[in-house]
Amino acid sequence: MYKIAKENLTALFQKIAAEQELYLPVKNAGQVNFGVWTEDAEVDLDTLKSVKSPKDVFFPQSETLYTCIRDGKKIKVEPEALKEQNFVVFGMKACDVKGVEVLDKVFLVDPLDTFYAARRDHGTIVALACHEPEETCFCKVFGVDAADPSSADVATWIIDGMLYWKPLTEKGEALTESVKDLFEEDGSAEGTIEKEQEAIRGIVEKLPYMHLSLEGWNGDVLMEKFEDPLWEELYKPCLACGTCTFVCPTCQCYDIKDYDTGRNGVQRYRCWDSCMYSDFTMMAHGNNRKSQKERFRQRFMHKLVYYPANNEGMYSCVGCGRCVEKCPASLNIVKVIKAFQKQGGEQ
Amino acid sequence: MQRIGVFVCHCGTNIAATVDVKKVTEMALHEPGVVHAEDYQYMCSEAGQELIHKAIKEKHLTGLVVCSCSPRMHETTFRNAAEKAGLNPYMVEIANIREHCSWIHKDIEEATEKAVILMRAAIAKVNLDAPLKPGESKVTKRALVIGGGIAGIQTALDIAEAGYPVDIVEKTPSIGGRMSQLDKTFPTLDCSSCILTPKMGEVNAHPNVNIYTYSEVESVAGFVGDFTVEIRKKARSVDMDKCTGCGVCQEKCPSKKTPSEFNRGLDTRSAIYTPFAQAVPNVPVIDRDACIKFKTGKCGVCSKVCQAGAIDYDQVDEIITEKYGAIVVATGFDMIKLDKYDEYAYSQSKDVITSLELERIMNAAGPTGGHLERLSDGKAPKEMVFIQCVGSRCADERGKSYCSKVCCMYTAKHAMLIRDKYPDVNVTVFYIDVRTPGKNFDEFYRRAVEEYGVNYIKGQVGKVIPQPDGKLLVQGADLLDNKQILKEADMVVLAAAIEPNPDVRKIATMLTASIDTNNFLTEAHAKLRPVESPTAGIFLSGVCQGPKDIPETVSQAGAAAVKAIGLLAKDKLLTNPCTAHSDELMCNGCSQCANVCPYGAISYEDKEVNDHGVREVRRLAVVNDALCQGCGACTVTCPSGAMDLQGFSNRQILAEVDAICR
Amino acid sequence: MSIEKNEGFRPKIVAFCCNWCSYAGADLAGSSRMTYSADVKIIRVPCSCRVNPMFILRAFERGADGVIMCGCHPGDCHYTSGNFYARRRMTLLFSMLDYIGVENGRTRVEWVSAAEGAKFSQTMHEFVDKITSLGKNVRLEDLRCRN
Amino acid sequence: MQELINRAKELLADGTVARVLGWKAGDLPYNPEPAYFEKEEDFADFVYNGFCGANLSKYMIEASKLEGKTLVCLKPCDTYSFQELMKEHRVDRDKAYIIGVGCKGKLDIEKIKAMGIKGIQGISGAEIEDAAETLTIQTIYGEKTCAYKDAMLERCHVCKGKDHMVFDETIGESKETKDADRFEEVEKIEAMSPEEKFAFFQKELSKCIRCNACRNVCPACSCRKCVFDSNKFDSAQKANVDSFEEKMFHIIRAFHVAGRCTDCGECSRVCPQGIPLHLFNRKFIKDIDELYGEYQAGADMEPRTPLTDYRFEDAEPGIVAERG
Repeated sequence: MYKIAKENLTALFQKIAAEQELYLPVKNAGQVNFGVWTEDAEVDLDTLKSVKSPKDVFFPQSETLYTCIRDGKKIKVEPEALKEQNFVVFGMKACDVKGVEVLDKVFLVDPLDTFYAARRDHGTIVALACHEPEETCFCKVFGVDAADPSSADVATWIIDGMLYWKPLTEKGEALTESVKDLFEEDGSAEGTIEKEQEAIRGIVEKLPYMHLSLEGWNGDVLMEKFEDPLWEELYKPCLACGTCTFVCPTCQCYDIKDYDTGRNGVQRYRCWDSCMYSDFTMMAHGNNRKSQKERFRQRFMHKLVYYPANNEGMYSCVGCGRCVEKCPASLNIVKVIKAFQKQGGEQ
Repeated sequence: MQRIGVFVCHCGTNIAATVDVKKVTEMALHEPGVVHAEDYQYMCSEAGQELIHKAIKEKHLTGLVVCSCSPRMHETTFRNAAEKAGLNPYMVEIANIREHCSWIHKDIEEATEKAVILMRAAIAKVNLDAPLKPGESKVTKRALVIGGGIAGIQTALDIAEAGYPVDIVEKTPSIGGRMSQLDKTFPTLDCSSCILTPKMGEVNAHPNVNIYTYSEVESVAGFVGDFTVEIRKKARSVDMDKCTGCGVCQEKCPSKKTPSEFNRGLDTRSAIYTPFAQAVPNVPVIDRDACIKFKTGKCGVCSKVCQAGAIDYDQVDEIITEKYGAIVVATGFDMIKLDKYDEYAYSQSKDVITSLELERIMNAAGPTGGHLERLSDGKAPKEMVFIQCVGSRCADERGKSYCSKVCCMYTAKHAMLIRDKYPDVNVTVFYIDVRTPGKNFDEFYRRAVEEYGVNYIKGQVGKVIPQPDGKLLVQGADLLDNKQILKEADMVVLAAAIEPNPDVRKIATMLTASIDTNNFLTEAHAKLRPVESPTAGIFLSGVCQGPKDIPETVSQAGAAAVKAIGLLAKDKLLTNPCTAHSDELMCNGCSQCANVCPYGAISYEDKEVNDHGVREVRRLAVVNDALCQGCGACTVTCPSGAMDLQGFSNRQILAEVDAICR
Repeated sequence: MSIEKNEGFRPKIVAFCCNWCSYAGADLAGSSRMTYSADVKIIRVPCSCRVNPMFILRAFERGADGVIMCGCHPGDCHYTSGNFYARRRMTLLFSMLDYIGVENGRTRVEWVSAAEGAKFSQTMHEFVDKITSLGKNVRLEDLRCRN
Repeated sequence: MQELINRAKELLADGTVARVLGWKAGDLPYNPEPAYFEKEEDFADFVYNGFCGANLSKYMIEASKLEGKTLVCLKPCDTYSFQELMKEHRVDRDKAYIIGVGCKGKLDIEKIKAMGIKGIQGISGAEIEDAAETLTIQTIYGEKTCAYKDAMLERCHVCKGKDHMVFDETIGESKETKDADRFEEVEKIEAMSPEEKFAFFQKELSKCIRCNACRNVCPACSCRKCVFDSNKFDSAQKANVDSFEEKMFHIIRAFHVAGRCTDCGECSRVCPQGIPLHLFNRKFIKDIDELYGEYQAGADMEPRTPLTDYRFEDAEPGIVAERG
């Protein structure tokens, strides 16, 4: 176990960034999002949640797939190069790391998404435990331990002005090796961390959403949930914006579009899509989800029913609570789960 | 994907001398959709059009780009050529590589590069062109002539003679216009009213002509073939049907202090008046601003003396609504105001007059009974000075930049008439140039100089100074002798510039006819369509289009009539298919487009739509194709982009932008 | 504002001209052989009120360095009122562009009648000079369109 | 609030209205959601407090299509939006029973959180009845307080006034909250150099994730199909690929609502990235006021808005360069 004083983190970032790209929470115009580290970036490790999840480090909001260049009657197709350089994401929370696992099950199965796979291969995740979880968090419901981001490459904790650093994988070890001379070893660190973890878990117990029950969502409930009249009520305040999907660490839908550059020809790119949008899955004949109710239902059915049905019961929600914070109409997955629960209770 | 043919015109050397037409043709083949490209000497020629025909047939073209002169010149030519070969005429776009390229650039490489870009933009546009079909609209077989001067009278008579009903709207109480104020006419010196009065009688009596005097156009709606016009018949206070025109009322009217408009304010008239003896209709009007009855409620003399009982103090303005197929503007002119020309002492001395005032003085029915005399003291003048170009050909903003065209000739006329009638009067004319282009015009002028001894001095007058003894000191320059001239005169006559009545601006706005900075109505083409306004169905007659003398006015009046007759003779008109249309699925029914439509072409209806499977009744904008003129104001107001303009669609203009910025 | 510093820079300029006045004014400039820079490319629109702010932004997106719109003089619109609407729209759009930090010389509106060939040519001269002095438009360009 | 509930129940019971559009308490102290109430028992969850910032007027577009009248609770500023929507025929006045509800300024949870207050369990002082000056916030990390004023939405500091523009009846008192100049921020930007302006907006707009929350919440953006969702202009959507696109989107969006935007401030309230979007709209409002005369969208039913109107003597576009 290693540790480094918080005030020396800049040196650590410098050292990492000297070798590879470093993404971490950066405050820009008042908001914290993951961004590339630069000397003048305002790193913010105190804000619990970045506005957007860090999923775009692996699955960018938009990326070019290939470019078609026209020359007279000939058309040349130039595929976009895959990510070849290593990079580090620092400061991901346990829920966000779990979010990447959710994405993996979509993009790393056959057919393999080569763009995503290349980024995953080259990225090292350094996760940071949540010092002060908040009322919008419900990660525990989905089996995430805010105190122990154990599925990252490196797990870290900030305790009393010290960052504790624990490599967990080969990638993590390699990264540690390259910056080791900035660290001090701490034999008693395990104890310190355990105490911190206990404190975090204590807070988690007190949070209002952490005891949300998922009962009734597992098993063969597809048709029952799909046809439930409750959706008719739930969707009504929904404005059909894409905020929930765009801040979500697990939403993985994308659209593929063409951009006519006028000179080069056409760039084909993909960008995040949102099931809340009226033209989501729009086809030539029209749309099979005609109303906002159907689109709204799609999002939650996907997260709580379809995805788990295809992935050994793993939900496509990690309880980060971003949708809870950001929905303009104060709708969110918690309200949906609770509404069904309440209804179940009454029946 | 279209199959586009590109044709590059050399226009002799007009284009080919600065644009490498071969290169442009070759570059065309690199563009998407282009399957054929060729260049030719004169695309607009019979042979050029034959090339288009052949290519359309052989290459099965679906669109054409002609790189040539301005579309304002030959777009119609090429559209017609395309149509003859079976292609929709709206699948043709013009790249203007002459006016916008070869004529303004000197460097061949630069001009060629630009021509290629302009061609690309046109190709991009054709790629998104859709075949358009003009709609049809009806023609109301009735014409309106605005203005009852000689231009309006002639136009009305010609249209009426062709068998179509015509209405004349005249602002003043009588038709006749400026010509009725003239004494003699050049170059024949026949009496103006002798030739005008019969015309006035003729038009008044014509069964197809209906005259609204003392009336103004209130509003104009509609479009070519189907105008709806509101005419305000101002309250005349005299019943037109009852009045016998005996004139007793005018004699007895106690209010006689109003300056006479007809005599240019040189004398006065009564409150109830006909402007002049030969007025048509010979029915007086009561000038309510001058009438004692209207001002104080007491009087009523005219009513008492009228045997016919025609006086009606309670008459009110009447609005008549009438439909017309064609409108002819014949609003004429007036002299400019001379308040900015203090140096000529016009406002200081009664003996400095304008030429139109001189016309009235020379006229037997004028304020002096036709005697040439000084208005200040009634003495006969011995020395007369005429100053030309007062406010015409003027470099500063006090006057007009243009030549008023009639002044040189009428001054020669005045000089000649004076010398003829009063041989003891010396006449001096200060001029910049003497302009006499016209049949027998120069001969006329030379007679003034050679036979009548009129003293012409090339030079301008700097100042006219009234002297204590009542004479006028004229300071001028003789440019030929290069000397200053000081001349004492008894009368000075100013050839003031003529200008369209400023009110014509209001009429032009109602008609949506364009107007230039001098308030002359713009013709559709300066050379080829001089009597038509760019606004369809509006024709121009007389000085409202530009300065003219009487024969020119009459011939233009006839030409305008012929154009109007040509329109009225049609049973149906094809409407411009480049109109706005609204995409039902995107329309919000918010009414913003209707707010900006100048033609009231947009209305709303509740309609059931099927929006990708969602069926609902929605409030939707509907464009009336016959009313829409295709300006596009609605398209930009529409936030959703539901409203688009055919022939100039959003995507087409964007494609042009893209092609240019490529 | 020296023009020398941008020597060799050839700006891309899009001119939207109304069919009735300015396009005809440009034709007159042409038939009167009044030269102006070949950097100006004209797009014909039926009326200045047809010009959507999106067109102007699109031109900048595609790398135009200046956009000028010409229409009939106020009061002379072929369609009576089109240029009045255009005037308000463009005033607000230009003000917004200025507000977000786009140099305000990059956009211009000029009223040019069919009779003002000389004014058209003069206006284009001035505008090209202005844009040349401002140099390349980098603030509104979509980088994907660059190469 | 009780008066409001009682009246709503009454109108529902006597059949005047078929449903009530108001706010339902959330599961956190600060997240009430817009909701319909159709039955007496639904009102257990009805709430109207300082966190009911959402402008319900836009929901009336859909509600106008429903059978019967909808009772809608509108704050003073919301009524401007409603009237503007009426003007544009997007809502049906006859389908609405408007209760103008009082307003003492609405709260912005983001502002409270920005003070470092987290783990919120309860908030007192936000109820509409007590005119509390201070909010008391219970958190798992202890009790915190903050001034009500400091937690207010930006828009409430520049409030247009507490008069309802359109209503059937009003319930509840209001309290004046205006304590700042509406155009102060705009003026500050106007005074910047072009470089500073560009940097400012570049920084703010670079956060935009094109979630369309600003657009979809906006009562003026009521298009059935947004131009950015259609292929009419080939305008890309869904994601900002290049920094140009976010500028294009926000400029055009502001332009489309210019002269129609009532400055309700919903765009800034809902932006997940805290972009001060009202600065775009307010710039247009300021320009319109200065150039074409003071104008408040939604204050009347005059069909012509500043951009669908003109005067002969309007300023020329060159004025932008002249005033520097």
